[in-house]
Amino acid sequence: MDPMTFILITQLVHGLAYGMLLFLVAAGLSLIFGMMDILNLSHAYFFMLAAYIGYTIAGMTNFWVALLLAPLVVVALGMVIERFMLRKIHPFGHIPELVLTIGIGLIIMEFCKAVWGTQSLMLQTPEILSGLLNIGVFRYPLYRAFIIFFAVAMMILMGILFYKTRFGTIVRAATADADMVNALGINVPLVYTVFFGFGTWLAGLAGVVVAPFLSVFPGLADQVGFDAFVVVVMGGLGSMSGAFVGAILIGLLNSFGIQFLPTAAPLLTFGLMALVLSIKPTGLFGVRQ
Amino acid sequence: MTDILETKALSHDFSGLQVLENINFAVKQGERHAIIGPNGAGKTTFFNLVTGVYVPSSGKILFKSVDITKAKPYRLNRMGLGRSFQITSIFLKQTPFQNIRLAVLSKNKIRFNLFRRVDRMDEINEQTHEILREINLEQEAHLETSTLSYGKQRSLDFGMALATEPDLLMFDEPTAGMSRDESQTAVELIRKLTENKTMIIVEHDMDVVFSLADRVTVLHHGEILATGTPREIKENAGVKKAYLGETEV
Amino acid sequence: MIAKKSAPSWKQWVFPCLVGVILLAYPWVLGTVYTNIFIYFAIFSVFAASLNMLVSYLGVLSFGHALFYGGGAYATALFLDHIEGLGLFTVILIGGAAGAALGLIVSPLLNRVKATAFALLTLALGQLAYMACLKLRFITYGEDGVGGFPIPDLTLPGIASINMMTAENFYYLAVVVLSLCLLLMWFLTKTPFGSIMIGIRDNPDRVDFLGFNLPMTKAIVFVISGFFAGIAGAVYALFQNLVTPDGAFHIMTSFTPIMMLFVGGIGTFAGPIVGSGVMTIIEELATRYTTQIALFNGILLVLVVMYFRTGFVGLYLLIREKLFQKESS
Amino acid sequence: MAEKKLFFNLCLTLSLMAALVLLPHGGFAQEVNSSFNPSEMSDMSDFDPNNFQQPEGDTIKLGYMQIMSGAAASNGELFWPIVTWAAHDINKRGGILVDGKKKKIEIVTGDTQGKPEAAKKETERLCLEEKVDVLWGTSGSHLAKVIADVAKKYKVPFMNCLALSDELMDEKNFNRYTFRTLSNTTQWNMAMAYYFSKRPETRFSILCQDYMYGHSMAGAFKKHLKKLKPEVEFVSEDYHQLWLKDFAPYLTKIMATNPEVLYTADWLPDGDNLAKQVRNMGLELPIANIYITLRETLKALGVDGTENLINGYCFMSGDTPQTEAQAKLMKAWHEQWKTWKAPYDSDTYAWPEVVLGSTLNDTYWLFDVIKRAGSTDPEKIIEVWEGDVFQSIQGIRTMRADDHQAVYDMYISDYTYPTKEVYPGALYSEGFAGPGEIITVPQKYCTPPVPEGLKGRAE
Repeated sequence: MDPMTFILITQLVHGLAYGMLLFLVAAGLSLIFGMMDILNLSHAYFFMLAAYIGYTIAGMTNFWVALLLAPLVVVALGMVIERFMLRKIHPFGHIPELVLTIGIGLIIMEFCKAVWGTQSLMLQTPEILSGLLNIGVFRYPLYRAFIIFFAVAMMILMGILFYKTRFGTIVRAATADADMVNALGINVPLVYTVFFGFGTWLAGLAGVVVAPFLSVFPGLADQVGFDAFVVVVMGGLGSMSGAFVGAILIGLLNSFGIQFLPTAAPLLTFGLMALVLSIKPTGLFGVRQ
Repeated sequence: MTDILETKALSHDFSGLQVLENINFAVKQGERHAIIGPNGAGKTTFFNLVTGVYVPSSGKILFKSVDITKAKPYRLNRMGLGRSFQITSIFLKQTPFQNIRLAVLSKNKIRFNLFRRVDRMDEINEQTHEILREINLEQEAHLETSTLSYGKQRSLDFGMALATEPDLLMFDEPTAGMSRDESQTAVELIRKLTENKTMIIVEHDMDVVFSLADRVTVLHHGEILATGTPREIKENAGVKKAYLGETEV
Repeated sequence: MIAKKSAPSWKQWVFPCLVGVILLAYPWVLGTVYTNIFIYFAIFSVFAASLNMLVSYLGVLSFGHALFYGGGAYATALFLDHIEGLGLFTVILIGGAAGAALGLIVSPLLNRVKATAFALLTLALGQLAYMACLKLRFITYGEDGVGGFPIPDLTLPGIASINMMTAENFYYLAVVVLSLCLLLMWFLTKTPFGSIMIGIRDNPDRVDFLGFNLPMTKAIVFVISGFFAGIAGAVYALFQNLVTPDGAFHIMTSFTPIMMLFVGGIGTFAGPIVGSGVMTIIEELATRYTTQIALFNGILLVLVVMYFRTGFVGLYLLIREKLFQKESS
Repeated sequence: MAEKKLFFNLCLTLSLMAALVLLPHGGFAQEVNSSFNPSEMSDMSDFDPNNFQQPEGDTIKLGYMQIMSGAAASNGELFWPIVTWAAHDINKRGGILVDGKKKKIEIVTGDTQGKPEAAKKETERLCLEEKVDVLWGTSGSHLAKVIADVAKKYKVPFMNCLALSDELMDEKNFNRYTFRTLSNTTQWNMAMAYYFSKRPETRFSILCQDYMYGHSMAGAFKKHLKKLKPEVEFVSEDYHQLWLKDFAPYLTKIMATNPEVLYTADWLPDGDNLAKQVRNMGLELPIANIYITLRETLKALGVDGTENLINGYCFMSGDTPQTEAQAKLMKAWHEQWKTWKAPYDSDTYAWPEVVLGSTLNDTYWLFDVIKRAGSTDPEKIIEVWEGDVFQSIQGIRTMRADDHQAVYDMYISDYTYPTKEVYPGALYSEGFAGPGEIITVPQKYCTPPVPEGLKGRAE
């Protein structure tokens, strides 16, 4: 394989790996907006909280237990917040919701600092996932391959959940017309709460997955959160395929940008987002504002 | 008398679904014209095409002989086309006085004045009070609009449409959702307000139409079924069949 | 809403005079530290009030208002850095003009979106400005920012030349300039244009059909809001003698006035000013006793949104009403 | 007075010149004005950074300017045990005799929040309201600049022991109240360049943060290495966004150029993430760095990942105490550390090493200067500190009188495993590599000239 082809393939896979990681964070954000019309600005903080909790659990047991348990903790928190806070202020429009979720984000950040301190923490890569994956001449870090695999597995799971289960049918119906579903005797508020929990669960998973990859520190939410926002806004709020395409696009833009246009790389992301929004304010796949 | 509003071969469809087809329609200066038709006949679509909410798929709309097919709402208003809204469209958090005053400001072409206090523009305030008198809302002038009864809110809606002193006033189902009594009052108010004015009213309620209009056009399945005086329409067999036939079901 | 016409009495002059005396005496009574804190408060009052024009009068929330504020700050700093002999008021107006120009540039974009999409687009534009500011090192000097530029004296021709490097002198300048801004913004809400803005918040479609050009009207509001944010930025630049990307364009610079607005009370004119005051006091107290300022801010935001959506101004009105009722019964 | 000062400076200059001529390699003892000797240290067994006992009454006030809140609050936390340790020690010794009275040291915190405007506000508060006698700080060159400006305005001595940008002390920004005890960008890179001029590698890749600091660090390294080793090749040079998430695209790009050494000046969290992701990619090459020293990260990298880290911070290392004094301090700290509660129970604080050791050294120097000045009068402090030669536990430090820049030998180490015992029963690290053999870069190879405009300023 000539070196350029090798570089192109590697950058492609890098872009996919990072894009899929972003997708895990962004999917929950986008889903919650699509169904409940809430832009949860504290989403990235749930993600960070899960990373911290995952760090602690992994320290006591192992990575896999952390991956199972830590997201559940943030799910519980997310459901409580939806039930007792967001639901109460939903009638007052989107501005109070945005501000409330900023407030919740700040509180979560301070909570993390109080519990885990301010220093960077780093989770060891689980033994089984460290090292390199060898495919012929192509060697690739196993953990990055795991991220891609894991995110794809999550996507398939989501697909089954939405299109093959009763919960999925209700969710899709409620997204289209909440009043109608309500009239059918389904407890829509409960569906909302469970669904909000599901969205934060995805963020939680991403948080644990990211811990062996990036330092866990109080700025982690901002660090990854911005990219996740760009993804959902560009892909179209509320659209699952939008979140997927947006995430992959940002991932590829990042890796190829660094390879070929290094000085402009960080500007590319936000520039592209502003461009997409000014041409199609609802994002690439968005249907409603 | 000249035609103030004219449509030529006006057609509209929503992603393939034909709603209006080849409408040739005209309203003369000084005429009170009603458009009626059963549900789904295309009345509201027609109304929205004329008032610039939608752009028609094909055909032309002329207002005072000027092509307004693609004109934006604010332009139409400046040209002298006033409208009331089917769903009451007023500023609920403000007082009736402020509501009407906004319309009066527009009539006086005060749009980007950043240099005077509006409270001190005596002429504007005087005109506003005048209109409030006409629509019988003087008593409630400084209450919050959301606290008013539905009938009064509708009156305010008419008042705002009137305040810009349009050459053509358009009402979209003005009595929808009103009780018999309220409806009666509203019709009286419209009759009073549109004295010697040109008006188009889209209405479902036959009684309202026949007591208000000089001429009536009947829409059915997106096409014009008949046009004539209320008496002619009442006696038109086709209309009876189309209209009553469906309403009875 | 018409002002009650009562006979002019000495009573109505008591409050403004009292405020005037307090403002005049403030730096001499409380010293440099509190004088500077007051200048911060004043700058952020204007910044938050300029944001309030969008939130309370157009009904949209901007997450990137730092774009205008930072634009004004950088314009002022760069002009002073490169061009000698500019007057004090000239550079402040340059800051305002930069904010207004940015408002004009982004208005076609902003006009296309509303609600959440508006918030996100402004967020994106704000971040774009932040990134660009870091990247365009040859103009902005990157992370380190523009600093150490000469601060012009305030020259009143034939009367005096006042050095603006001392906290007390600068205080009076800031108070005058910023009060003037607030006064202008307040006046604006009372003009015919102000009534149109309020109309847009309540029912944009109707405003459109009353014959007002909606995009044009909104664009003018963006320009005006940008102008005042730019002035706030300009005064900030002069005050700090240093403008950095973090101070000017960082996302927190956009969030701070939002918090102030909510804490003070959305939908009122006094809201941003009261909010700025409350937040400044809280920050001052918090920094002295704890490092968890963000925790206080977060809890405050949650409490305000959950229980006092009308903010401190609303709370005050409520209490006054309650007390008034007691008196009358 | 002036005569005395002139005489003093003349003596100093002469002794300095003599030192430079006679003892260029720092191998011999230089004539010093004072020293920090851990043998004189108090019994520190009651020291607890979570519960620092502020003295009452008439005190010497030290303004601790740091980022205490926000996402970068780790900076404020990190150095708190350092200043409180030194203050506690001095206070237990009875304080410092100033202006005829023994005074203890009180620490007042100023939170810069990582923002220039907050830094300015807090420095003003500390200077005017708290009336601090000296300022201590701070992380971030742009913040240090603000503090230095305010310090100058209110004539408060400011010890900059953390911000290393050259520009802070150049002709434009110099002020006589600010003293920098930390090596600057040029010193650090001259030392690194000297170190690499002795090593065989010739192909270097540069990956730094994309802002002023990253660019000036890389620029200085390139310039000085090229001078010492003309055959060197910089095969790639990239600058990444702050707080970068995914380093892999850069690493693939770098790998394609086949470098022998990766140079980075990244600080946290970028430095940690970079190191981690470099090793994850299967890259074994040496990483020349300044801030990849956090134990938490080193632990996660493991032995394989940490060998071949080349750290150039002016540190004292845990595993090879150069003197008995150093070992004594190490032991006292490490034993005491075991009793500390969160957040100071973390491995980060296990030893007074790297940046912690360096600032601890500087803090003792500051207190020693105040002691010798016998006053908190800024003019007297300046008089003592300008041209001072101080025997620290990491060698001799000289405060250049003209530009207030401390100059000294620098130490660079290639990390190896296993590490030695610091004192019986205490390994420097387990599970990851630490400083191995320490290369001393003599002062003369890592000392830039005084900026042109400041030459002769102090005379």
